[in-house]
Amino acid sequence: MSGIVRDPPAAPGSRTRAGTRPSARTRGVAGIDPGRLPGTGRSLAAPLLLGVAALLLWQGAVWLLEIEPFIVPGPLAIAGAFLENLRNVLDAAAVTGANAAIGLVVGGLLGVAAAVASAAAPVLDRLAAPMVVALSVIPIVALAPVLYTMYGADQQATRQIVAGIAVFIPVYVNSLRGFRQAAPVHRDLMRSYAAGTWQITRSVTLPSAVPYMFTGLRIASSLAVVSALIAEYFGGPVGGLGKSVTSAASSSNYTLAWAYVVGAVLLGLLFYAVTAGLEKYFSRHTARA
Amino acid sequence: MNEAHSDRPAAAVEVSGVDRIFRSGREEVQALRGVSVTVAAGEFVSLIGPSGCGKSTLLRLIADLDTPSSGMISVFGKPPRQARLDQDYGIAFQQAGLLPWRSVRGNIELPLQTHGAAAAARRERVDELLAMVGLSDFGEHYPDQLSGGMQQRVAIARSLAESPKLLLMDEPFGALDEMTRERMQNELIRISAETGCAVVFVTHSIPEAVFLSDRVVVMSPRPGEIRDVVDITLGTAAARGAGLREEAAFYDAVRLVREALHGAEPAAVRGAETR
Amino acid sequence: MNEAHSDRPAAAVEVSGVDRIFRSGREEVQALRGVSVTVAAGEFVSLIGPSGCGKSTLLRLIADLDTPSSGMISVFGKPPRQARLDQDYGIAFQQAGLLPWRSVRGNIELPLQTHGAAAAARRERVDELLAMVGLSDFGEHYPDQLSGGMQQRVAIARSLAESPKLLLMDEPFGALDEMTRERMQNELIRISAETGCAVVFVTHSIPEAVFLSDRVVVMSPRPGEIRDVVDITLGTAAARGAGLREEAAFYDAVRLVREALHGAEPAAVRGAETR
Amino acid sequence: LGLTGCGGSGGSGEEGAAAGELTPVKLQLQWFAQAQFAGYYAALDQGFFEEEGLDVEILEGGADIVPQDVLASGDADYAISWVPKVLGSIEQGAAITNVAQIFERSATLQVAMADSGIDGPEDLAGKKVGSWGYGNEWELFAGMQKAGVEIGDIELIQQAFDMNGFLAGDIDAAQAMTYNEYAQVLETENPDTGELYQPEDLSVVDWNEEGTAMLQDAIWADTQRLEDDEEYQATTVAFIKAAIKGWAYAKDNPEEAASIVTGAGSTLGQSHQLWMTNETNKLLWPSTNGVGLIDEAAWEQTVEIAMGTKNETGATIISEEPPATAYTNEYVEKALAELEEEGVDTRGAGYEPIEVTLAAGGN
Amino acid sequence: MRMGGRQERMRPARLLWGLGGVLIPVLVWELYKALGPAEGVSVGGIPLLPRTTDLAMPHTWTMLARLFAPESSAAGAVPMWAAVLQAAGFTLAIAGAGWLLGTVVGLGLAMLMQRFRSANSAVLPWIILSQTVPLIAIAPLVRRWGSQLEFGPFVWENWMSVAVIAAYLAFFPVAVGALRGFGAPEKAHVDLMHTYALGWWQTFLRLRLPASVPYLLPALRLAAASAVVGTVVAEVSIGLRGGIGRMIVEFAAAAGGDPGKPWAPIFGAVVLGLAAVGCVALIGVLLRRYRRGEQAV
Ligand SMILES: Nc1ncnc2c1ncn2[C@@H]1O[C@H](COP(=O)(O)OP(=O)(O)OP(=O)(O)O)[C@@H](O)[C@H]1O
Ligand SMILES: Nc1ncnc2c1ncn2[C@@H]1O[C@H](COP(=O)(O)OP(=O)(O)OP(=O)(O)O)[C@@H](O)[C@H]1O
Ligand SMILES: Cc1ncc(C[n+]2csc(CCO)c2C)c(N)n1
Ligand SMILES: [Mg+2]
Ligand SMILES: [Mg+2]
Repeated sequence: MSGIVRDPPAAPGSRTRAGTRPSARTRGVAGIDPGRLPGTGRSLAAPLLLGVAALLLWQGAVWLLEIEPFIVPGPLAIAGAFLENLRNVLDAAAVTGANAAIGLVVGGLLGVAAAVASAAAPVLDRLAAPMVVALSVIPIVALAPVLYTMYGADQQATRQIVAGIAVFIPVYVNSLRGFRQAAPVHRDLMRSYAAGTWQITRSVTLPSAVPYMFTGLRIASSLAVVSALIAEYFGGPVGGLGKSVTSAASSSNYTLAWAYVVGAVLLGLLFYAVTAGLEKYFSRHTARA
Repeated sequence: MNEAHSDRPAAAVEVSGVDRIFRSGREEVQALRGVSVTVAAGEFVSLIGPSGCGKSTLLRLIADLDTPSSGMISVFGKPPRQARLDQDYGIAFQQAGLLPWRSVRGNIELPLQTHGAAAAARRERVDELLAMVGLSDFGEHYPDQLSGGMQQRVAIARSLAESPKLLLMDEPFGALDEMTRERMQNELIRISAETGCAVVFVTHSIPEAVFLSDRVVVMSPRPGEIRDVVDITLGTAAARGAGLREEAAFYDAVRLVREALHGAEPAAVRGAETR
Repeated sequence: MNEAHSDRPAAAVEVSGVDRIFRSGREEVQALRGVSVTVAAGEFVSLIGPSGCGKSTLLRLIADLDTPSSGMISVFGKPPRQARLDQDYGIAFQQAGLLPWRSVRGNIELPLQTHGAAAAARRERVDELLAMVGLSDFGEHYPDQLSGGMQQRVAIARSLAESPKLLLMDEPFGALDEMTRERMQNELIRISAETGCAVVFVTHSIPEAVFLSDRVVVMSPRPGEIRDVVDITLGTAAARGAGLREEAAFYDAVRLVREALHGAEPAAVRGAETR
Repeated sequence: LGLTGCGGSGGSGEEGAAAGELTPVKLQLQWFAQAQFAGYYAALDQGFFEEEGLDVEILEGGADIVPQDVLASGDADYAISWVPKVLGSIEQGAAITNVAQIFERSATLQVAMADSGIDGPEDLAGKKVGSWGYGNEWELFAGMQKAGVEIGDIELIQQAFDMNGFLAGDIDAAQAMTYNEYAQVLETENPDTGELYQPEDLSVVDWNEEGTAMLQDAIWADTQRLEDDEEYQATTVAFIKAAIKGWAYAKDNPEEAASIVTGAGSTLGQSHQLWMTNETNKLLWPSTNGVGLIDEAAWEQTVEIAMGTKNETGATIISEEPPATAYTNEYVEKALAELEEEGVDTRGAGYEPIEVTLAAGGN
Repeated sequence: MRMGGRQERMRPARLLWGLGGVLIPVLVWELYKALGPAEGVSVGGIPLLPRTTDLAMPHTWTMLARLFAPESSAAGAVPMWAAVLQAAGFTLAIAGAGWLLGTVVGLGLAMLMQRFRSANSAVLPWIILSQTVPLIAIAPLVRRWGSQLEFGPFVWENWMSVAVIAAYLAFFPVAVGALRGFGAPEKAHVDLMHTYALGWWQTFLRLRLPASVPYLLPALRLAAASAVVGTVVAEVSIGLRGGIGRMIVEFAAAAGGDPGKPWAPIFGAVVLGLAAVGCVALIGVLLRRYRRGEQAV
């Protein structure tokens, strides 16, 4: 039940017990691991081509059908607005990005800490299960208004908390899974060394869980941005991408609104890329061994 | 019990009348029944038996990774727990069980580090061990950069790190292909001779058990009992070369173990067999 | 090529001068070099060799799961692709590879179903096959309710579903423990004798290869070449009982294969071995 | 693409009322159903639209619904929106026209606690000032600018759908509509007194008094269709007529109007709804020249502020004068004339608001 | 992930634990409210713990009591809980439609990507990118585009726009999960299908689809939660009447005078999310057979 926000089952290696033959691995399975996706320039060409094609189609439609900008602006116009308002977009992105980053870090740390606690004391896990499920299904919009009241409408904190909650769930769930993932053989080994609980935690449990934590963090990364952004919708100090999008849209300046949306997309991608990179770095050995 | 043995040199392992019953929910599984066996210091003993007969369970009891339901175990005259705390044994499993985020050196170092050995001493000991398993050039590699056989050698080096007088090995070569496996067997013979430690070795393979051991303990299907103990008289470990595998004495021993293993049971398929 | 053979009974498998080179990025791996081998109808041939020597690759080429870089392969005088489309062979892998969501019956039925056999005919054939592998009572069980040996028997039944005249097996008993393994070998001997199909059998185990085969093809390390072909003269398959494993002739054959396998290569550890 | 919206399909003009063949009309509001739109709901409920030969469907708004865009893209026939918001849209290319300025006065306040020391816009400097954004902020900015307070001098806070930020002290001066948020405060218990907040507890900045009021709720129509489509022109007059009748009904029967709105699906509490009806009435009545007639001076003031007031990013609502098509009194004059003929009071000279007592929580 | 018989048997115990998990937060809430400072706890200007005023943190019994009071003072008003449940049901229905649409689209995309490797690498980054576009930017667009649609008797309704927006969030986990699941069969199984001379479609039906179930179920669960979030946001965004989203906004305004009121739709949202996830769990039970692999191997 607590696996609501879980990434599909783990990377290769954890499933098969006998799958240690090199030949069984070199061939790999068909399909991809989205976790390792927007890696480096491996196959940037194809998605870029598709993107360019889509943009051309869009721009063509805007031209040919003479669509008014207040219905759908064309990509060229959006790009123009983006460049023209670069300062404002960057300022807004900085506000939203900072909130998302703080939410990501704090929510991530708390998620890991809670997972450590739950792994150490399964009682906690069972007690937390209903809360975790509730938090994971509750729409942010439902929480944001009461959170503003609880923490103060003049604070960025509420947005950070909203982002933090969104981050907490996947990080907690994945980390907990990671802590349970520590191979029994490794636990036995440490026990045979007469190692203490802390030594076992430090040498085996934590490192085994690290890739899982980062998987959770990657899933959470764009959630953090989107959540921080939606929270702006419900209050807090003025500034930020969400407020800018709605503000521009409410005066029908959709070109500008989409310029801010582009900012949001780039910010989301940045967060995703950074966490995906971290994930890749931290699972460079574990993924294969 | 330990007192009784204190005046003569303690056996490496002494197991007497051990039962192990697993309870999970309503079910009860008797894994071991009345198992008694003694491993002398420096002796190489293999445990062989059908899958699920309790070989691993017995090994885990000796290593104090599990406790018997009844019966007594002593390791070098001490309770297993004390032996574990004193690091009297090293252990290796079927899966090499290396920590993938540590280099080869880091893995071998692990037990030393856990016990707070100084960095310099650790370094020296690891170099020694790397040389012993022929991996001096691979200290900085990571497990995923090694072949299965090399990983298993690292695991053996790790189990030897504290210079234990007892080595516990649970199918350490089970995942290797036959050629690598034979090579590893040769190495193990050499190492156990060099270090003079006693070995309790779990395996499925009759030729492997015969090639390596001074004695082969044959176990019956669950509930695991000791069905027979076959003494192997193929000469000292140091004298066993690769050529041994082609000698008639070797084949005779293999046949003896096979017969002990298959026992009274007919070789035909048991249709109702389930896990 | 097929024409050349059309007037005499086609061999089950004919491989001549086959190379297989894998390219991945800039790297090139030559898995097979100039491999030629013929398997007569009804013949039991084992492939043995060190890990990575191309045994599986060769089997996959025959099964048309892969295509040779150069050279020719024919199966019953046809190109492998045609043989595959005609369902001329059955295949079994190391992992039993049963679909966990299908019952034993469902698994065995699978090839029949995909080729549109009528339900009644399917039922009958599956009953027959279940009886053949001694699992008549287990048709409605699911794979996870079976032991490894039973699963492997289901896989064999499945590979026999279409009554192929050729069975391709890639280490089918690799994951089993020794006792179960020996039992499965006895069964396979019986089944192959009963159905009269040719078998190409990949294994790592010398005794297994010797026990089962009419001929053992020994391959060299990568790039895989055929180093030797050992004829085993232990009598017809039907005549091979469990007792055979204890006979001197058996040990002689084992030694022959071992020598062929280890060849000129020293038995010492190659320190620089990597994957 | 675009098959809807061409509303006046087979209508038989203004005379067709009796014939039963009604012209379908969609009206897009700028928020959920509430007494702010009481006149339209009353007109619907009382059959005024039907009398004019119209079959009106009222489309509620939402947080991201921009009524003028719904109108401009042809998904509605008329829309209710604030003039300054629409001026921006017009500059972005939305071809729509103000055909009736329903609200004569602005309802936007900036509310502070009486003891906060905020008595006018000049006191806002250094304070935490709330605003909803969404184009609701321009009067505030204009008032501040007029009083010499720059946006950089205040801490601008995005206000939520509630007044909690103000009540909790996070916002020193909060934006409030007389008819809604101001009442929300008065429905809340004052922790100091244990009673509901009283008007004396609050200090209110009214933009009407500060001279930076902008025109609010107006009926907007499609410019192109007004030019090309005679039927639409007739429908527009009919629509304005019925709407004004509805508002007159709300003036005379505030209780009934409030319950009509509640019946239309508003979940606001009873006393709150009545308060809103009453306050909204005050925005129309008494009317200087007849409800809906666009006052040139007020329009000019709105446009001037729209061109001269900068927001936090330094942008103004519009950069040039709106086109002449941005408003017209042609239709509302016709409507008023016809109403006069029918004896409907379109000025409400003797209008007296009622007294509404707010209950806790607006219930 | 594993749901062996062991867990099945533990149900009653799990329920008890769950109850504890509900009671403890209630206790913590009241305890903190009783002991915590009214202005909350801030460190260096950063608020760490919330305010404890009745406005910020109403008593749990205030919230509970509000649920049993009538929704409004109007004559004939239903109790709050009934109104909330009705709204939750309304939202659930739309979320269900969105979930269904998202699942179909997600599965379709995953099939496309599984079938054509080039499609895979070209499409996947865009799928990831799509989720970084804020919903609030899309909601009005969807409504506007939707309202342009009209074929014959079919008229686009606002609730359909909401469902489409929900689908926009829901399709993502399904696409990623299904893609992974379709790639999950072991090589040996794929080879086996090849030796049976089966085409892509047959292989898909007999192997990839059933093999993907263990991957698909968590994805569907996540999609259900996302669909609920999407529906609620979209309800606010385009102002659809009848659901929880609109109720949240409308009731927020009453917070000052009626502090328990805004919490009612929040509980509704939780119930709604749990119901959605529960429905997917039901699917999991129906597909039990295809989850044997989780225990076997
Ligand atoms: N923790 C446990 N709980 C319950 N049953 C257990 C546990 N550990 C082992 N068993 C059971 O005890 C029996 C002996 O297991 P054990 O692992 O010792 O066998 P083994 O001889 O090592 O088999 P293999 O050759 O397959 O490794 C088996 O039936 C096993 O299922
Ligand atoms: N698809 C592939 N791409 C690249 N290299 C491959 C591929 N398949 C096999 N190889 C390489 O070809 C060589 C032969 O592989 P193969 O699996 O046939 O060996 P094998 O004899 O079956 O080994 P094992 O006994 O371990 O199963 C190996 O070096 C392997 O790494
Ligand atoms: C996102 C958003 N938040 C708050 C309001 C509140 N508000 C400000 S003016 C106004 C007019 C109609 O009452 C209303 C409701 C809004 N409109 N949109
Ligand atoms: Mg074991
Ligand atoms: Mg192979």
